[in-house]
Amino acid sequence: MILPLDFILILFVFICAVAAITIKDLLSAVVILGAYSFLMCLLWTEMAAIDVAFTEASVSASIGTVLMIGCVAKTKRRSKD
Amino acid sequence: MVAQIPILIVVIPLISSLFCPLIGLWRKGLCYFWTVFSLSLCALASIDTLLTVMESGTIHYRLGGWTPPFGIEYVVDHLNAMMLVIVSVISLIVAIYSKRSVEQELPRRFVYFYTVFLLQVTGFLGIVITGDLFNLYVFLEISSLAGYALIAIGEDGAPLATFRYIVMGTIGACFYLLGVGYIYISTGSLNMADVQQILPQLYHSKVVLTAVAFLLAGLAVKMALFPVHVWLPDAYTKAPSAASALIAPLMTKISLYVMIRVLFTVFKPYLSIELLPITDIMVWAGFVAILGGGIMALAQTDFKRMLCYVVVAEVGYIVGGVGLANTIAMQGAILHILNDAVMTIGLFAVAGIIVYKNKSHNISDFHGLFKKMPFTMAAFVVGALSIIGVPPTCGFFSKWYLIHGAVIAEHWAFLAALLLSSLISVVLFFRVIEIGFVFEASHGGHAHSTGHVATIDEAPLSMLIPTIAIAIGIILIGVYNQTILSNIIAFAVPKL
Amino acid sequence: MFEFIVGHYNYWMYVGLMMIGFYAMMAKRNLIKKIIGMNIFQSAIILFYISTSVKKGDVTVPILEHAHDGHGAHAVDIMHYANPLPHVLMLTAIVVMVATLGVAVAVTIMIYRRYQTLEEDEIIMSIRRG
Amino acid sequence: MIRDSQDVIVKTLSRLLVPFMVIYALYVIMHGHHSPGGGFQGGVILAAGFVLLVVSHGLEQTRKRLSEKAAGVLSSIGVFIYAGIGALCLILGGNYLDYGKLSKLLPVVPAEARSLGILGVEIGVALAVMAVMFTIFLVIFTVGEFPEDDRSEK
Amino acid sequence: MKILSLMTAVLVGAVLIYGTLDMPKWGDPHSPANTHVSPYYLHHSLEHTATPNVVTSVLADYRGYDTLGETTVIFTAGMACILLLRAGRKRRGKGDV
Repeated sequence: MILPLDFILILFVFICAVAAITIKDLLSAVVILGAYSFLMCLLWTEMAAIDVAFTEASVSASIGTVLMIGCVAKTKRRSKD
Repeated sequence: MVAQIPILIVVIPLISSLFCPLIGLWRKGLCYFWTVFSLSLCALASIDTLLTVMESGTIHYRLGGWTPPFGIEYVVDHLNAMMLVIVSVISLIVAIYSKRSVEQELPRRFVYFYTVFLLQVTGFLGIVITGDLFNLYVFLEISSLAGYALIAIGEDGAPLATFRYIVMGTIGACFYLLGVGYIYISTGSLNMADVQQILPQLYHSKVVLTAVAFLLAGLAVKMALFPVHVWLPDAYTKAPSAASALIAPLMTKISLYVMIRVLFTVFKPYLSIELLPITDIMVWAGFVAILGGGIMALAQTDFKRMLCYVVVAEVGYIVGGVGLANTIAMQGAILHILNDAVMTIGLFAVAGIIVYKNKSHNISDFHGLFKKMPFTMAAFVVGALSIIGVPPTCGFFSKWYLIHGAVIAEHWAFLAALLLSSLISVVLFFRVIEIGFVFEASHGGHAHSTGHVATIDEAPLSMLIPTIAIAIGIILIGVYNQTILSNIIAFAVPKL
Repeated sequence: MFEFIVGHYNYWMYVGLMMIGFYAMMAKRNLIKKIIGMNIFQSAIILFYISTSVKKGDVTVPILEHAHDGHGAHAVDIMHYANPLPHVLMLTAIVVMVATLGVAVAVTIMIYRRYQTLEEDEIIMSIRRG
Repeated sequence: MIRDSQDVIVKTLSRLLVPFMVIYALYVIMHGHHSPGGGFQGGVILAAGFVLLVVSHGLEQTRKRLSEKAAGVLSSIGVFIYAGIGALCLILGGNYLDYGKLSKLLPVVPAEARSLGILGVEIGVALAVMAVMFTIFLVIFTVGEFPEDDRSEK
Repeated sequence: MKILSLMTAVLVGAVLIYGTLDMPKWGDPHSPANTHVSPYYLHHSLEHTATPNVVTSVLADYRGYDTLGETTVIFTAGMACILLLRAGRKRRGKGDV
């Protein structure tokens, strides 16, 4: 656990989280959510939770993003808020 | 092998739900019989467990053979065992009842409906039987996911109601998870009995305070306590009748059970009664819920929606009864969990029959139903009398104990709410009975001029028999309430 | 005081992250935005749990070394390994998260096919109109 | 919705990649005892392999390898392997999920039997997760390919 | 509506932060979470299950029932998706399932 790295990762996670809920283009929001999951996974690797990080990388960042992209593709890309 | 029966209660519906889609590939109709068969085995196992508990006290079952704080443990005491019997028997009755209704409402989804139905029951039983905080969360999620699916396939507008339910339900489950996390960080354990041993030194810590708040807030969302009940009426109204007959009586009752478990097993009773004003808040929350639910129910013109608000009011009874925190009120509250489950399923079963025959659950379409389906409406009257609290039915007795408890606790506002709620129920149900019965009598001539009226007649036997059985059960529980009280509930009440 | 802040600042970060998700779940009208908020909320809770398993110092992943020779004859120095229990719990929670996501996405698609929109207020308008 | 890609590069590359993904997934499942990984991760990577196949070679090609019906059966079988191993322990006289009792069947000491039990469970989990993830993916990506469902008929 | 949601979120966050004030410091190896139950797993995993990866042994053995529940959650999600989007659909030509 390295403190500066932890700080930087959390900063990025925050930026991704805020961006994901404010961007009006849903496809971008979903992809940013994928980036958020991946940063989360880095954060966990750094906290020695290697199994959780692996699961997050494979489950949430890949399949989860694919499902969300499917949802956006089957519905609408623009959102009002 | 006898010692292994508690695990069978959960594993039988789980394994049979796995086989259900495979059987569906071969014969669609067999799924129904498979569901009924496995649920009756499950009901037998749970009744056997109840008898064992009554004979020899609390059962501990170690999964995987690991000693409790390290492995997961089942703890079955009187309260658990009673809830297990309620859940398994009611789901068996709903399974028997559901066949015609599912065939009519969801013809192509027959197989998967029963698969998810069994998974739902698995989730309910798993929540009730477990003695581990995190395991409870896992099974809570199983039952929630299955519930979302069962509700979303209902009539027009069901998906939106389900989406709101998903959002609220996830908030509730996440709050519960946060509460468990706060407990874990301050104790390092997840086993309920172990946590109870460790926690008393920490009762003044802010972590535990927050943990209590979040556990109760999460459960309040799940049990639809009045201000956060908004997801319930829409979801249960729009659900298919078989699904609402399963979920409406059980989901709220199970959350209430978990609340009792958290308040009096995970924490020691004196935390919520003496150290923190939790029970006082609960009585007032119950007060608000009873009045709020009752008044909202008066405003409805839709039968199922009205029943949903009745459910909200009944949640208030139990929360308030637990909050009064004396033995009599607690007995009343636990007896009311049983009674309310039976009454609600009876009324929702009647609503399902009416939807099956009448294609509508609007009260104004109920004209002359008493003449057309006398047995169904007789069951309805029994259920309604029980909700109102008329003596031979079971609803009277639990309300009696609650009132007695309120008098002992000298909580007059709650007492007034209980009495007022009976009055509101009288108005509610007599309005329905009037439309169904009196209206027809005054226009007697219409009964002879058969036309479209003839298409509505008594329900098919597979729906009617379970409904009548529930109505008889309501009266039997009322007559034998003393036996139930002294043999089961007297031991189930937490030592205050 | 400084010691206290260094020891606790990260909990506050997670709470902030949770609240971003929570706000999105309640305030956003768009259904997919709500799902995104749900995802952020749940993963922030997971982050909170994982942070309880951290041990400062010379700590490595909970995979025991010297496992090849004999049957656990080595005394394991527990200060050397991270706490495995929260990891296990959170594996479960991640899977629950993705399962909820799947069901929520399916329901969203059902809603879109019925009303041709994803904005909650527009859906309510079209329900009112019948 | 999903058409197969006409791009030669995509097709060739994915044809090369998919076997490696499957091998890696099997490694993750089997080697979960000694390195990070296990049933969930491996199952999801397997599902990702099928997703790549769908994206590059189209739905029909993938259906020949794993149809929806087969995926449904596999998901049942996967969970059943898990619950069944538990029930087997029950039959052998232990508590539910007490893998140590498997040593009565297998010629090993109880600790090794537990290790093997974990392996069996992981395989079940991997099958279930793979099948279910693939099913959810297909269900979401093929909405609207068939005639309307019964909801919109009303 | 937005103001109300923001206020709720801030309130919930404030309660959560209030709870963290009494928590053990981040990364404290002597916190209850790190000393009560989990050392048992680290000490005995090899001896009981012959599995060096403690996470795997806890996941599939000590708390295996949780994992069974988790697999069931996944199965439920799959069946739910089929029930919602697939089962109600007419197949071309063939009979329905």
